[in-house]
Amino acid sequence: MKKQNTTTRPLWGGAAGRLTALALLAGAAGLTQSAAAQETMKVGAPLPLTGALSPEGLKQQRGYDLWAKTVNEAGGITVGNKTYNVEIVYVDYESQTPRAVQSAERLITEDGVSFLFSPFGSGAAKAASSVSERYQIPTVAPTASSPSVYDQGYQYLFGTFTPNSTLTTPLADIVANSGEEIKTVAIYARNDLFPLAIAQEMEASAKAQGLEVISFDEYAIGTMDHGSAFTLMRQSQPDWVFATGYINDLILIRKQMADLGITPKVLTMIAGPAYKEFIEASGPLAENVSSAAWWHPAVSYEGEDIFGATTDYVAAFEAEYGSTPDYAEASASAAGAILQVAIEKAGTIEPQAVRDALAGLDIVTFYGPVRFSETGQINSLEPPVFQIQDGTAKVVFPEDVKQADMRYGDIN
Amino acid sequence: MTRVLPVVLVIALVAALPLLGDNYLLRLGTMGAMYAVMALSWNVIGGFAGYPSFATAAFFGLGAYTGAILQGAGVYMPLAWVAACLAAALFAGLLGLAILHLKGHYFAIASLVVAEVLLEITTSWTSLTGGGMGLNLPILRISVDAQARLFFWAMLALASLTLAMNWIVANHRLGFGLRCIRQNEDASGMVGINTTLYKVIAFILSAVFVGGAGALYASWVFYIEPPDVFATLTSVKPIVMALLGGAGTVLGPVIGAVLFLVMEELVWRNLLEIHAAALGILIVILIFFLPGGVLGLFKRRRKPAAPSRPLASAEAGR
Amino acid sequence: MLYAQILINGLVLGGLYACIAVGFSLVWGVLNVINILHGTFVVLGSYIAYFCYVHLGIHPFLSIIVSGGILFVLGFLVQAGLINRVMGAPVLTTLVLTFGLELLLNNGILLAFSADYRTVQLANPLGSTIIGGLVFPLERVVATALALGLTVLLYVMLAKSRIGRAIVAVRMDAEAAALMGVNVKRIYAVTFGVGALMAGAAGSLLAIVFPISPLNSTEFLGIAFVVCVLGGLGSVAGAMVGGLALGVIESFGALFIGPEHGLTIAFTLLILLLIFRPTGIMGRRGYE
Amino acid sequence: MTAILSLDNVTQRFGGLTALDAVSLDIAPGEVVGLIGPNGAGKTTLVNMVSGVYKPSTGTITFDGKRIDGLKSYQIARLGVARTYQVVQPFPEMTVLENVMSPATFAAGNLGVEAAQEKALEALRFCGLDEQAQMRASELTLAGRKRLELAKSLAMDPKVLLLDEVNAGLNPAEIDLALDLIRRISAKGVTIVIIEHLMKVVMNLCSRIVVLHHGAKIAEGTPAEVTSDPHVIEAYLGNRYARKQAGEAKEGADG
Repeated sequence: MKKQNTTTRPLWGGAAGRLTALALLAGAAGLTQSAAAQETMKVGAPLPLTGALSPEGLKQQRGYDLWAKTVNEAGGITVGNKTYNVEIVYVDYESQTPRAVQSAERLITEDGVSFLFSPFGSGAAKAASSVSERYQIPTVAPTASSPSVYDQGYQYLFGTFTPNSTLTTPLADIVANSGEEIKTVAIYARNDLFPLAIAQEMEASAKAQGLEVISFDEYAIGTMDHGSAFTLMRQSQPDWVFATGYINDLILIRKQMADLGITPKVLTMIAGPAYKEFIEASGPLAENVSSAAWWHPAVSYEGEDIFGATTDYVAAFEAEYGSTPDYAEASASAAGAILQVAIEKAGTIEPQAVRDALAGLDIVTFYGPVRFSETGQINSLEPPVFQIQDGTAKVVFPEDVKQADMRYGDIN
Repeated sequence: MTRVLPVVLVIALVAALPLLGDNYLLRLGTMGAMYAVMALSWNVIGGFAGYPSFATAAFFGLGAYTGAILQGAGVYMPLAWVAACLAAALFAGLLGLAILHLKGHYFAIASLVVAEVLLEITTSWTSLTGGGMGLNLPILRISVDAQARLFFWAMLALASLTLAMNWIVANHRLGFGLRCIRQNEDASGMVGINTTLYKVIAFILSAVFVGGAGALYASWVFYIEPPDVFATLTSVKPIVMALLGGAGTVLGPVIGAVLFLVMEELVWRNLLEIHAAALGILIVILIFFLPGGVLGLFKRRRKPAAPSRPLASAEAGR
Repeated sequence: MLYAQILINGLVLGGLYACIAVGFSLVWGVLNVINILHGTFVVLGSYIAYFCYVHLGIHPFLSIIVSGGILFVLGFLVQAGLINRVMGAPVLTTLVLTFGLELLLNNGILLAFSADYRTVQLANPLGSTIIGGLVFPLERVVATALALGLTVLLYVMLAKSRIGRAIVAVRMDAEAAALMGVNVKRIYAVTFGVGALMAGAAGSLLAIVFPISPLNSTEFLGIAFVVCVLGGLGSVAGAMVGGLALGVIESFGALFIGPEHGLTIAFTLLILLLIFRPTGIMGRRGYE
Repeated sequence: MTAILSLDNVTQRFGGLTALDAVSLDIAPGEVVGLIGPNGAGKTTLVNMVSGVYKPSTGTITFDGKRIDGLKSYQIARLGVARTYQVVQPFPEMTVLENVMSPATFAAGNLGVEAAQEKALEALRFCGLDEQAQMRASELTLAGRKRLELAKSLAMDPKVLLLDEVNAGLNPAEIDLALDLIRRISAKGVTIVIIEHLMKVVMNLCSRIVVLHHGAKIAEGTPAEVTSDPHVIEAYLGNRYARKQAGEAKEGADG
C-alpha cells in the first residue's frame, strides 16, 4: 500500500514557538498563527494509522483521499464566487482515544480546519465530538453507529451509519423466515465496543424472531485461540452461528471452526466478510458466510453528489486503488461527498450555515439516500445483507438490489 | 531554600498559562503536568530505590477507573479523585508486599504484567466497568474554557504535590535509605534499614499521585476504555522521561517530562506515521549518549543528592 | 471425549507457544537480557514466510530456513552492534533499550508492509483428520511437530556442538568462560542471533495459523513472558514444558471459566508463579 | 557469667545440605572469640544466621536476653549486632562519610542528620579514615574499604561485632594496623566474634577459640587448649598440609 498525498501540516515555526512558551513561559504573546487558508478548505481527519486500529485507519484514509482527489480534479468546491480546493489534514492518533480527542482540538485550534471527520468507531467519535461541538465545527462521523454517540444533544455532529439494529433485524428476519429448520443461535463476540454491541443487538433481534439463543460467549481482545469455545459449540450443534470481531479475529475464527468441524446451516460474521481481505484470506472457507453492512458495492443509486452513480464510484475507486471499495471506504468517501453537498447548498463555508444545511439535507448519493434524524444520525439507509457466493459477496436483501438468494447449509 | 524559591516561581508562572487564552496550549500544559506526575512518581521507586517498576500503567488505570466509577455513582468529583489516590496507594501496598522481594527482571516483568491483568479484569467485569464498551463520566456543567482551566490547574497542583513529595523524600531518611537499597540491598539491612518497609513505602509513593492523575484524567476526557488507560506505553514513557532528565534527582523527572512532551509534540506534528520509531530512536540515543540524563551533564561534580550515574541500580536479576 | 479434545487443542497450541518462547528464554538465560524485540522478530519471520510463499512459492514449513537465517543475521548484528555495549548495565538499561529498538523495528515493519492483515492461504490446505472421534487440525499439528522438532534441535545443538557448549559455559559463568578463552561478546551475539533465529522460524510456522500483522508482536511477547516464567528460565526443556502447559491451561481455562478469560488466567498464573515459585514449575535448570 | 550472645542447638539446612548441625555456643560480654575451621565448615553461615540473613532451621539464638532468631537483619542490627562481610559491601556511589552515616542514621537510634554526621565522623576518626571522608567509597583501596566496613559497624554502637575475614587480602603491614584497630574496638567493651584463616591473628587476638568442622562444633577453649585438642588435629590432619602450604603461599605473596 502506498500512502496517498498525506498532508500533515506543520506550522513548525508556530508550533515550536508555542511549545517553547509552554516549556519556558517566555513571552508567548507575540506568537502568530499561520496565515489563514485562502483558496484551500481544510478538513481535519484524525486517523488510527498506527496501533491496534491501523487497518481501519487505512480504509478511512483511502475513502477520504479519493474524495479529495475527485473534488480537486473537478476544480474544487464552488460557493458563491469563490472556489476552494480541499486539503485533508491527517493526524495519527495511535489508536488511543485520548489522542484522538487531542488531535481534534489540535486540528481545530492549530491547523485551522473548517470541518472535521470523526475518528474511527463510536467510542472515539463520541469523545472527539465534545471538542468539535465546543468549537462549533461541523463534524461527520463515517464509522460510528451507536445511538449513544448522537443522543448527547450536540448540534454539529452527523453520522453516516444507521444504528446497529438496522443490520441485525433484517438478518434475523431472513434467517428465521427462510423455511429452513433453523431454531438455535450461538453468538460469539469480541469483548470490544462495536463487536459486543452488535452481538447484543443480534441477541435481541434473534429472540424477537422466536429463535433460541443457546449461547452467548465473549472472547478477549487479542485472543489467539478459539479452540475451546468451538469444541463446546461442536457439541451443542447450533443451526446458526453469529460471530463478531475484526477481520483478523474472524479469519482465525473461520479457520478454527473449519478445523474443528463446526457446520451450522448459517454462519454470519460481522464485520469481516464485507472486506475483500476476508475473502482473500479465507479462500474456500469464505463460501456461504453471510454478513450485513451499511453499504455494499452492489447497491445502485443515482447520486446527486460528486461521485454520481454507485457504479461510477466503484469504478473510480477501482481505478485508484485496484480493488473494490468496502463499506468503510465508501462511508469515508460519502462523508466527504455529503459535506460537499451541504457546503454547496449553504453557499458558504461558514460553520453555522453548513451545519444547518447538513441538518436539512434530503438527497440521494452514491452511498444511498441521505437524511439525518434530529440527533444527527442518518436514518435513510437500508443496510444490505449479503452472502459470499462463488468467491464474491452477493446482496440478498433488500429486494430491489438483490443479486442472489440466501443459501443455507454448505458451511464446512 | 534558595533552590526551592525559583521552582515555586516557575510553578506560579506556569499556573498563569490560562491568561494566554489558548486552549490547546492548556491541553498540552495539562498533559505536561500529568507526565510530570508520572515521571516523578516513578522516580521514587525506580530512581531512588532502583527498582525497575513498570507498574505505572496499572496505577494510572486503577485510579482512572476508581474515579470514574465513583463519579458515576454520584460521588463529588474531588472526593472521587482522593479516593482514587487511596485506592492506588492501597493496591500498591499490597502488590509491593507480594512482588518487591523479586529482583531485576523478575520484578520488572511482574510489575509489567500487573497492568495486563488489570486490563483483562476491567474488560471482563462488564457490570462494574462497562467492559470493552468503555465508561462514560458525568459531563461537567461548566463552560468548556472553565473546564480547560480547572483540569489544568488541578493537574498542575497534583504535579506540584508530587514534586514536593520527591523533595521531601530526597531530604529525608527515607530517601537516604532508598539510595542505600539501590546500591546494595543486603548491606542496607545490615546497617539497620527496614528494607521491606522502605521499598513498600516507595512503591506506595510511586502509586498514590499516579492514581490521582488517572482519576483526574478520566474526569477530563469524560470517557475511558481499558486499552487507553492500561497502555504499556504509560509505564514506559515515565521511565524514559525520568532517564531523560536524570533519574534519582528531584528536578530531573520534571525536566524530562517537559522535554519529552515537547519532543513528542514536535514529532507528532511533523511526522505522520513514524512517531513510535522516533521515540525508539530517542531511547537508543538516551541509553548510549546521555546515561545520566540532562541533569547528569551538569551535575558531575556535585556530591550528595545526585549520584552521577543514576542508571546504576538494581543488581542483575539471576 | 470433550476433555480429550480440549487437551489436544491445548497441546497443539502449546507446541506453537513453546516455539515462540524458546529463543526468548535462551537470550534471557544466557545474556540476562529481556528481549522486548522478540515479538517483532516473530512477526518478521511471518512476513518472510508470507513473501516466500506468495512470490517464490516456498511452503512456510520450508521457509523456516530463510526466515531463521535472515533473523539470525539481524539478531547477531543488533547484539554485536548495540546491546553488547550495555551488557552488564542494570536491568533497566537493557530493558529500555530493547523496548526502544522494538518501537523502531515494529514501526518500520508497519511502514514497509502496512497494517493490513495478510494470510498465507495454502493452495492445498491440509484440513483436519478425525481419529476416534477426536479432531486433529493437521496444519497446526504439523506446525507444532516442527516447532518441537526445532526446539529439540536447539537442545542438541547446545549439548553437542562446540559453539553450543561455549554458550552453556557463558551462561554458567561468563568470567570463567572468558578465562578459558571463550570470546564472550561473540558468544553473546551468536546467542542473540540464535534466539532471533528461533523467533523467525516460529514466525514462519505461525504464518499459516494466524493472520499476519505487526500488531501481533505484543501478544507473542506476552506469551514468551508467561512460558518462560511457567517453565523456568533459561532451559530449552523448560520452555517446551512451559509452552505446552500454557496451551493446555489456556484451553481448559477457556472451557471452564469462559473464553474471555483465557489471557487473564495466563497472566494471573504468571504473577502468582513469580511471587511463589520464581523458578518455574520444573524448578531451575540450566542448559546442561 | 551471663552470655551476651548464645546459640542453642542451632541447625541450618539448605535443601538436603546441613550447613550447621546442632551448634551451641555462649559468648560472654567483652570477649574476643575466634571462629575457625576448614573451608565449608559453616563459619559464614553462622554469622549469616546471627545477623538475620537466614532463619535457623531449628534451635534458638539469644542476644542480650532476647530471642533474635527469625528477626530481620535490620532488627538485629538495631539491637546492636554489627557485622562485616568477607567481600566488602560499601554503597559504592556514596562518599565514605555517607556510607558511615547510614548505620548511624538507621541503626543507632533515630538520629537527625547532624547527630548522625557527628557519629559517623567519630567512627571515621577512630578507624583513621577521616581524611578520606569525602571520597567515593568505590575509590578506596581494599584496605581502606575494609576499614570502612569497620567504621560502618562502629557507627551502629554495636554490642557485638561479627568480623568475617576482615584481614583477607591485606598485606602484613595492613594486617598489623587492622589488628590494632580491632584491639581498640575491643577495649571499648565491644564483644567480638572473628572468623579468621590466619592462625597468627587468632592466636594473638582471641581469648577463646571455637572450631567448626562439617557444620559441627568440635572443640572450644583457649588457643593453647584448642591447638592441642586431638579432635582438632584429627579434623585438620587430612588437609592440614595443604592448608599450611596455602597459608605460606599467601603470606609469601602478600610479603
